Amino acid sequence: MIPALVDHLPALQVVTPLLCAPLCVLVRPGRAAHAIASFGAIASLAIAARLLAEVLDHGVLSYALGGWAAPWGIEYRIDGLGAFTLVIVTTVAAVVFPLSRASVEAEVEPARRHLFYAALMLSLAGMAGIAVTGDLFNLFVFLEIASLAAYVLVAFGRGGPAKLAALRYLVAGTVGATFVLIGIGLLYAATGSLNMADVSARLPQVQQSTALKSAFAFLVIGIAIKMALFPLHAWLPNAYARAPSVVGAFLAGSSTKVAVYALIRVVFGVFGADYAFARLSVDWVLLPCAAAGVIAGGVVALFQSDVKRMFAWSSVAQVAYMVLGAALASAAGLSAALVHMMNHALMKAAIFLALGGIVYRTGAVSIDALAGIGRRMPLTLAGLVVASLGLVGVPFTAGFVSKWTLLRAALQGDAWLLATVIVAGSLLTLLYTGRIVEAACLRSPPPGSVSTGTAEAPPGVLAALWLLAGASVFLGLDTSLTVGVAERVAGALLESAAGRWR
Amino acid sequence: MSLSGSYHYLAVVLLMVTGLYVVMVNTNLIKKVLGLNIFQTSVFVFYISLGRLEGGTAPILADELSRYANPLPHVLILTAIVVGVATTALALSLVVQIHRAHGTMEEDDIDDREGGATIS
Amino acid sequence: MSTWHLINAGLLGFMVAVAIAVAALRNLFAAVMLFAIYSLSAATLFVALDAVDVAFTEAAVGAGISSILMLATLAATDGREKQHRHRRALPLVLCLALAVVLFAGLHDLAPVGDPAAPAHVHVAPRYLSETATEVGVPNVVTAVLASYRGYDTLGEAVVIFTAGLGVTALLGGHFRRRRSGKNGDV
Amino acid sequence: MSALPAIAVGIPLAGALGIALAGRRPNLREGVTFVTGAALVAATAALWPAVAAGERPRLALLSVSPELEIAFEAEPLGLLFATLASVLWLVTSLYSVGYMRALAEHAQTRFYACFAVSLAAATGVAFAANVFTLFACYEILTLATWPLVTHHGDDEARRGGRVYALLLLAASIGLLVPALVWTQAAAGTLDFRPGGVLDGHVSPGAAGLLLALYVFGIAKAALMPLHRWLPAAMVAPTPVSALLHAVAVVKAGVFSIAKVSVYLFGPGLLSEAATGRGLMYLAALSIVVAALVAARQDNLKARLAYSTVSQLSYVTLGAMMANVPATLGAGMHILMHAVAKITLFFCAGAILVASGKTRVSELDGIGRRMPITMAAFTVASLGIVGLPPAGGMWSKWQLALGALEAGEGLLLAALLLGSLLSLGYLAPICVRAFYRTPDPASARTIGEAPWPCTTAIAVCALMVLGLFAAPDLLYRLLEPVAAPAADTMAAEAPT
Repeated sequence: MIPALVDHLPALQVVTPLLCAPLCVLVRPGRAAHAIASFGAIASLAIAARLLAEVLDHGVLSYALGGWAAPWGIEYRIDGLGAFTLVIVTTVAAVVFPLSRASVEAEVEPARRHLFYAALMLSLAGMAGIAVTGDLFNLFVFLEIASLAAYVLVAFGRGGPAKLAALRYLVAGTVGATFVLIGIGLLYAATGSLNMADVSARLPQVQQSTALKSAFAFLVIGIAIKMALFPLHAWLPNAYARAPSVVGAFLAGSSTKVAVYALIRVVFGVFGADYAFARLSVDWVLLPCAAAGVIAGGVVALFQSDVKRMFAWSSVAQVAYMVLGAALASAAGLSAALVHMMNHALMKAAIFLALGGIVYRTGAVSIDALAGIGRRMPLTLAGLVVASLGLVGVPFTAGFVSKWTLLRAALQGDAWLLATVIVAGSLLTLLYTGRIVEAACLRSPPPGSVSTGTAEAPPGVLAALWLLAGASVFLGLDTSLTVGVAERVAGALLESAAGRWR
Repeated sequence: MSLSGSYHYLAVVLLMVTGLYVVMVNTNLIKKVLGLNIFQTSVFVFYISLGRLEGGTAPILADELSRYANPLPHVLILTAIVVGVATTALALSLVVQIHRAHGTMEEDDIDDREGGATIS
Repeated sequence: MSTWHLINAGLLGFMVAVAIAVAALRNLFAAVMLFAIYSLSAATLFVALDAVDVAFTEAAVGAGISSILMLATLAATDGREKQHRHRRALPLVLCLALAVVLFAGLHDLAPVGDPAAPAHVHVAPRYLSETATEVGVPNVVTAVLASYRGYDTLGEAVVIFTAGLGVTALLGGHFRRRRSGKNGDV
Repeated sequence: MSALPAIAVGIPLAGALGIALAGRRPNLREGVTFVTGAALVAATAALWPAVAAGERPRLALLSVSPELEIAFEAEPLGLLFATLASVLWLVTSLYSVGYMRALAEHAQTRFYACFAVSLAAATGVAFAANVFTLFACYEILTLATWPLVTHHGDDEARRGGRVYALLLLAASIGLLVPALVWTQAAAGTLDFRPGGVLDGHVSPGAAGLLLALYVFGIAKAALMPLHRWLPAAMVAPTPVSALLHAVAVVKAGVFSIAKVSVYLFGPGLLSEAATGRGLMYLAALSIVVAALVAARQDNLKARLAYSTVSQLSYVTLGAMMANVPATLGAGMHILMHAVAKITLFFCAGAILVASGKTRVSELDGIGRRMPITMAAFTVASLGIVGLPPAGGMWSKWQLALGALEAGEGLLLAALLLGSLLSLGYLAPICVRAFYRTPDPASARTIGEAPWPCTTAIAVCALMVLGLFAAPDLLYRLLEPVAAPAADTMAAEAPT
């Protein structure tokens, strides 16, 4: 890369997808827009990977936008946590966008495909913005860009139900964003600054303030809505289930992860673990919510007959796992949460892609429609099974590493009950995954369907599916990229926050 | 704090709660969007209150003045207003499409029909 | 209580009354009109709080564009809200809890207008003192908007673009009767 | 040499690939199976001299994270299990060819490929150098055998497969994973080491809980009440029942328990563990109850399945008792029971192939039509009961000695009662086959099963007899495994 460009990587991370969006709209035909979106996603991944390497080598990167220094201008500030999140989001995008054209063409009408790709790019830009910014209000703005784009993407789903799901998502999301805005306002009122590092440095002077507690509550609740933390999850299942499959794959893989990032950033980065946990005992709220979410998400998923909804509910449970890890407030717990962010992103994106492939062939994803699919789409199903086994936590998949690190963290904190919950959640996952595998492999296809010969998912979708499933297996065998990085990131995050309040 | 200061914040709280209550309770989709707007506007009032400076004037520099209101909240809220209207526009187009598909804007009715559809 | 306080309290009280009326009214058309009045009072309040730019925008965008959009939507759909079987208890409890948390936080802040408030002493003074030399625009709001925090404004533009894209995707081609009005607005 | 255990695991994997590639040509495909089987036997045989000489060839393949390592190591207990599995696989392959072709089964390529993968997993369990590797291979074994259990693809197979997979996976995820995490947290390592790694790191109460997690988490050992999967798995084709549910899968279970007891807990901690006694009595109960249930089964395969549940608990019981003779007996019984039980299953399958009969009550006089098969059945029954001249006698002898040494009269009684009951449910079959008059209508058409089946049966029956002559070899091999138990006892003796 050209040296001059390297300095501007933080800005390019956001600007690249941002510029691709209007290009997608301008070029119009779906294929050209697809090419641009693919380029945007892959370029974003390259930038994110480079940023992660830079951050791990040289520490935090700061970039002053417009040349105005930190508390006065907007600062982009990338640490390990941000770069790690960026890599997660852009990886999902870079695999899903280029390879899933056939699925988009099956589910989005021709006249709107360029708009669809533009919305994907805007969503990616929004998420990238959230992960790189070091300014609270700027965080809100990018949260809204990502969210608006997500509402639009969900609305691309077929018919009235998708629109209703999008509107409910919009209402919940806007309430969440407004809560965040209130929280930011209170923080600003208490400290006079919007820059995260500056706010964080000034907080000890006002630590007794009730306004600070109130700000914390609003920020956490607002972000919890955005990440669909139980019991604020009601918008998620329908939104993911009724959106086009590609949107499900992308959002399930990225958007909740970015919200988890925001939670960790605010709780650990801005307020600091001491304030949040020792003083406010936020774990007494987060841990029960997360535990309930793990169980409730799993139980409800078990009774779904629409497989997309089943995995959307599973997302509710999996997000709860991440929060559970983070709320343990230890280095082990935090790194478990980060590891699971990465692993779940890959697995869930793979699952939704597989479902997209099945929709492409059968037009439906109810359990009944899956009957006998194992014989007709063996490779697609195998990919789905590999990813689902990861979700269960079978060894040699990334999911096992997630569960292992989470259980480790829970046991280290002597949280026996939580360890039980983690295990129970895995068992629930086993049950609903088992339903799918059994239907697909052992039940005969419904009488009316075309049952002769094999008809796999489109090659691109299949490739993307296997790329992600393969990555999840790889991350189950070599964890230096996940556990290794996550432990460093978590350590740095706790260290920087430690002692500030004394 | 004196009453003269706190009535301002009390009003903000009342507006916010009213808006949120409408969002949570009403099942008419347009009403929900209205509630969302009331809710957001209350936050705008809160921010702008932060910018107020006793004895200050609007932050437009002039030689004879020296005390100005804090311009930063104004800037933020300008952005927030635009974000709000963008959200409203999107929400309303969704409402139009929902009405087109289901023939109603009442969430209850749609849920009833959908429930019926899944059973049959 | 000075005149300023009287005007303020009056406007705020009026806004609360209007908001409750919007919540209670079942005629959606009337509710939308009242909402326009609510926005206009907010704009007036912003003038009283020395935020003229915001007031202008709120009047144009909040009271103007939003109301027009809602009226247009009403014209394309139904005008009345139906009677419902609501569950009111839980939302009420949640709202009250929220009110307590928020008021506790707000109550703890410096009074409105207090020059010693952190917001007036930390970042903002630099904008006021340096804008003239660094940016050279008399309106500090414009200077911050366009220069110090210009990046937020870019984000704002992206938000509009996103919403416009969404509206086009949803209504474009399907909504010929109203097309010009809609797309022009956003 | 140090890579040999890992290579042994890789051989059947490569074989599975070859089988999949050769799928369209049955003779080539079965040829690949035999070559792979022979190679695996050769690999395990090559390890014997070194292991007997006290070497422990070990290779760390990759490390998933600093605490999770995939490594393979050959030690006596594992070598015994690996040898057993590989030799019997070779025999089973011969049998399968006869069986599958005679019944014209569908999807034979998938069948042979999954079989090879299962063997790789079983070998992996045998050679695992730490409990994480063991667990990973154990899970793969479950997953790879699921297509075999549900091979027929009908409603019954679906139900059986559901119980099979859910029970095994749920137990391992729900109990075994927490046990592993706990072990890692307490001991700081997951490695198998002589004398155990947990001693001194956990209190007796915690050790008791942890032991219970392991014993129930390893549901493949079919300790009651987690035995339900084993009868359910009988919907599988007979070669699967024979090799997997008499050898590879269930033996992987009891072997894992033995390995965990010996190399993670160690005899010292095991005798202190709070639940140790309770688990022993549960195993004893399991021996008796399963034997009683077996006696009531008319379906031959179901009777054999419950017999397996009963016999597996002998091994669990031996491992829990943790003194020298009991440990030796547990190790030997893995081998003795496997050879005898696979013979019995082969016979059941041969009867099915030759006559279509599956019920004990239909077997009147069948011994006259299928003399080789039923003679082998009788020999193997002796092996199960533990009577000379079958090898089963030695393992039961050692287990009984172990119970005596532990001073547990009740357990000794259970061991003897279990044997008596097994005589009760196996002898009538032999009597019926040889002394009752056959149903004249069907009898004429029945002859011996195809020659590959009969040959396999004969080979196995001879092995049952041969083992009677070879206890010394096993004693010498397993002595180092039991050595820490001897040390513990020596240390306790003066006090």
